[in-house]
Amino acid sequence: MKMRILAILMLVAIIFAGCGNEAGKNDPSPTPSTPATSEPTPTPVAEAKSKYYFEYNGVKIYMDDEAKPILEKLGEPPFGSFESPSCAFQGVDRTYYYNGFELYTYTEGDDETEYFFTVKFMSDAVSTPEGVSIGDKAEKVIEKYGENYTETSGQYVYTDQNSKMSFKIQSGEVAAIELSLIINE
Amino acid sequence: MKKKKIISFVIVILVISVLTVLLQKLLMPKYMTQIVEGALTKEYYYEKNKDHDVIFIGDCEVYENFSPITLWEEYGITSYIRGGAQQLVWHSYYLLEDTLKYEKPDVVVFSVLAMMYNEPQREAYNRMNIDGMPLSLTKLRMAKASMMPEEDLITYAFPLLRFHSRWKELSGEDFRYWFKRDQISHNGYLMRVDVKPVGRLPSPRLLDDYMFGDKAYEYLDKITELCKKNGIELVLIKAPSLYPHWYEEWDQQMVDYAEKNGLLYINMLDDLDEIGLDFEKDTYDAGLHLNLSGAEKASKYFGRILQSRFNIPDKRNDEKLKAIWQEKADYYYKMEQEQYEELEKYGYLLKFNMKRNEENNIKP
Amino acid sequence: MLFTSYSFILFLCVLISLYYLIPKRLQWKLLLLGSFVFYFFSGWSNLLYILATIVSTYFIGLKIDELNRKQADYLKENKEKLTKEEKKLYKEKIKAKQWSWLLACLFFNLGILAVVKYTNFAIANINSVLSIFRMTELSFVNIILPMGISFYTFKTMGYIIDVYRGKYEPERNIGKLALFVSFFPQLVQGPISRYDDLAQTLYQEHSFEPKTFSFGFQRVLWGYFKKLVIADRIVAAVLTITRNPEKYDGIYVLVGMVFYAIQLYADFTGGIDITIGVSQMLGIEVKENFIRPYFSKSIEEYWRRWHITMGTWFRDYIFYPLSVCKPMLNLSRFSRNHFGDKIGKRIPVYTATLVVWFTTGIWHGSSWNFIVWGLLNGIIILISQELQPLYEKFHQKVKIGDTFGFRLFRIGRTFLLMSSLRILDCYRDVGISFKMFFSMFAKPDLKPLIDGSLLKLGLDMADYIVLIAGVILLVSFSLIQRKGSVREMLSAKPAVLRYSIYIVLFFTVLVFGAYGIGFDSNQFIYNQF
Amino acid sequence: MEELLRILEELHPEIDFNTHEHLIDDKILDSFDIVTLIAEINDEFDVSIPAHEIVPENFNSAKALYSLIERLKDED
Repeated sequence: MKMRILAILMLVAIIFAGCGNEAGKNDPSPTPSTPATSEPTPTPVAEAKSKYYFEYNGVKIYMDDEAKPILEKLGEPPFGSFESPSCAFQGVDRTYYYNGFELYTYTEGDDETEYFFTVKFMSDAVSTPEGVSIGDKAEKVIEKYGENYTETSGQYVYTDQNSKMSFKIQSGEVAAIELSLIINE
Repeated sequence: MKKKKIISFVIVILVISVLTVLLQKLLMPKYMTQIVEGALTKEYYYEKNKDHDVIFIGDCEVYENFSPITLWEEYGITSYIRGGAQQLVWHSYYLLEDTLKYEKPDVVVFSVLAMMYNEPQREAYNRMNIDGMPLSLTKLRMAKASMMPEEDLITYAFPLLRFHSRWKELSGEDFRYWFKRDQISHNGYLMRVDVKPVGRLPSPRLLDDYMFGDKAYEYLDKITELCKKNGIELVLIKAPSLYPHWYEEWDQQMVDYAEKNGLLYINMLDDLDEIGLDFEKDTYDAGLHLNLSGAEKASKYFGRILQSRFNIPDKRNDEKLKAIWQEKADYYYKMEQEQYEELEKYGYLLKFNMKRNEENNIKP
Repeated sequence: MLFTSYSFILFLCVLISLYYLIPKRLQWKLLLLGSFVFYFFSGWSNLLYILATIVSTYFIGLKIDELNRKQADYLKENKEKLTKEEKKLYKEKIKAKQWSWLLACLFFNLGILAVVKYTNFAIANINSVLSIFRMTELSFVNIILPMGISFYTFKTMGYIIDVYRGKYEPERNIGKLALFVSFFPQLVQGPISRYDDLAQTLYQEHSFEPKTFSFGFQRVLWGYFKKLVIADRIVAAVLTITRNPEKYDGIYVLVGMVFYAIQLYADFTGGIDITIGVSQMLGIEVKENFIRPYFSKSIEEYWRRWHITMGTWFRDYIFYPLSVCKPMLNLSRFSRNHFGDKIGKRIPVYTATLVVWFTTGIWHGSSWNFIVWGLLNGIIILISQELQPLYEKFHQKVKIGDTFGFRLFRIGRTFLLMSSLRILDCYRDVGISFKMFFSMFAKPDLKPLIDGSLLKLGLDMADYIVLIAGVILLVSFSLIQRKGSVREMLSAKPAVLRYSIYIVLFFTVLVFGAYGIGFDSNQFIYNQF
Repeated sequence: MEELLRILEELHPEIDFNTHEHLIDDKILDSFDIVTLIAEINDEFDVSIPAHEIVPENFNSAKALYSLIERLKDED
């Protein structure tokens, strides 16, 4: 009987898979009860940090970093802070006032962990790691950050990973600088 | 035999329905402490005398900043605030639509801050704004316009499906308010007498786009439309709260919109001196919301405009209304006094600071 | 459309009402329409896959049958003329033709399954080979696995093989065949019904039978209880443990194992309860897929009682054909002559067993975890087979009778063994699975069981109480069930008691079910209320 | 027939195959036994039993099995 081929055929799908080492990094579905729905998920790319960050007194701040350890390193904000609950109180946004910049955080989760979502530059006392500060010429922004920006509402916006660097340009000069988290709506 | 079967079937359905209603009432959040904003929508339907000159719609910038009692006492204007926590433009529209089933005001006041949101923000706010409404097509349409991606329409028809897992968190409050509610507002106004002066406010952040979104405009148009159709004057208002920041660009859009549609738009931030607001004393959370003294000042200012612009007659001589509003005023002053007493005794208001109560071991 | 979605409930209400209102001869057509609607809602492109399978299977089935007729006619016509040899030759010629048609059908449908299910797995494996030679790696393709494809493909393959074997005639109505393949209660997770079991009851006209209907409804309710109250609740802890192996090793692995066993049982058998119950509400009888599997006393018995339709499918269409095919018999003879009787006898069984378990493994999921899991199952079954005589001798000497205690011991042993194997289902890869398994013995620290750590896995005290009550209910239900149908027993009880039980069960599912926001999106935003 | 009985008894010495009529239903013969059996039959009788003949009716008793063998022989 040719049933043998039949059985071999059953294996076609398997042999097809070839042999390799333990590289099957597919996430096995936790419910093999419905094996037909367990989809292989490709290996996730390790998420790199954005090239845009803020540095003050040697402390680096990336967007979506947990705020607590960094705030501890920076020390008490010299000009205090502001807390804004939304209409009803869930989710508190906080603003910390430092010399020349403001740090914005949001909270998430049951333990209300704080994360950074914006650094706002307030004066030319601080500059971006690339060396741009308020009052610089617009050309300097392009010189330091390149041509790869989008222009909206009079702002040059550079994006990378989860962060964006925005420069508001007024009469050829940088009027405002903000590093912020990109929020998907 | 067959008859018996049908009877028992009917009984089973009846028992299930009754139990469902009881369970649903028990398991739904009561919003009687801490987040009392959640009870606002429902409270309107308990109001016996649903006949107002003015209806406010909007978020915390209406229900914390205007006091209908002041409007009555100063100008004889009857009003109700149909506000809700983070009430978005579509919430406002449908709430107004539902309100018009009960009454026809002369003036509708819409707080424009919510124009900044073009998307539903949080499920919790949807529940607070919508759940209090009796089941109707309006309610379902409202839910449909407001839902976050993870929500199901059916849970607005049968909230038990949403709140069933609250069996874990049932507290005395849930049993106490199983079938009744306390009155927590004064015609929609939430009273706070505590003070927290304004300090330094965060400087306004840059926005990608200063234009209000399409959906926000769509529903603002619908509100305008609805008012026109019913012969109601619509007033757009920016209440005198200092934060969130009200951008120039936003203000201009509202000026333009009002002009185009022949509406009155008042940015009260422009008239802070005339209103007489003192942000050292008139806010309870450093500029986000006004406290009682702030709200009364804002109401006096705004009432004057209402009276002069729209000729709303002074009804203080109407005996029937007088009695109704006297009762309301009594409750208002009683609550004011209680809050001051509480403030003196504990240093803060118990109802709004559950966490501090726990720390201090106080049971309100 | 998942069983636990509101749209499914709505769909069901509409379908069932229509089903009993329309003329009976249209009933099966409504079911077909309903099945396609059901399938459509899980993505319209899915429909193309299932249609391809239905159409190819349908026409090839007819083709094979046509050849049969041709053969019969030819032999009848030339009955006198042909010699025995010639007849045999002709038969073989026809058989060969049928064989190629069968092959084409299997190739086509298995091909679809292979491409959608295993392409990315193959790419991952090829890439790991490529990376050894430092070559550019292939990128993954984005294929969405059509819902239930493993199940309906196996259903159709069983059908076409049976037609080829002449077990029954092919279905001549393509609509009817389509209904057999796509019958919606079975689409998501089986059971893998056979055509000769299901077809007739599917196409028959069914009038409303209150008793069958209410039995079906009860079973559906019971299924939802298992799925929503138990499985979907305990899954939080299972995921916490298995997604964070660095944090939760040692005794946590055991906890995870047992929890996963509960989750899997409640989820899978609950789903099948819904499938069978819904079918019953429609008057359709679907074969059982489980017989209280956790009461099994050996692995071999376990696999006869767990996911039965899958086990018998592999047995009938792979194990037997493979182990009795000519080359295998020749191999057996050859090895018997060369290596002696003992080894020779075992070769066909061993080969077929390992092949079956390898296939079973990869059928469950396209990853090495499942392959290793399958092979381990096969190996353990073979080992226990070999040890059988030893056991028997041991028992004769020690004289442990078939006591209750000993039965309990065997049941516990089988449960733990199967649960340990399932570790492979849970962890990211094979290496971690083994590491976690051995960490149970390396770190026998029992403290987490009592110091409150269990409350930090995503379940609070209230959840545990519900779970414990639920599991007690499941176990007692199974114990009673050994004496016969629980629903039959209940129907003999007074109506008031009966209805109260249903109402309580209904509200238990409604209130204690782990569904809706807070469970599916991990947004416990109402915690503060 | 004797030969078949001998093969069967080798598999399960404790069973009386002359009288037993429910070998499959009573789970006396499992799938491993069946495969071994078919290999032996193939050796002794030179008959190969195809997979689709593996149904309980053919394997429930020695008698049934024997008639299956006879039938297959005839067909050849």
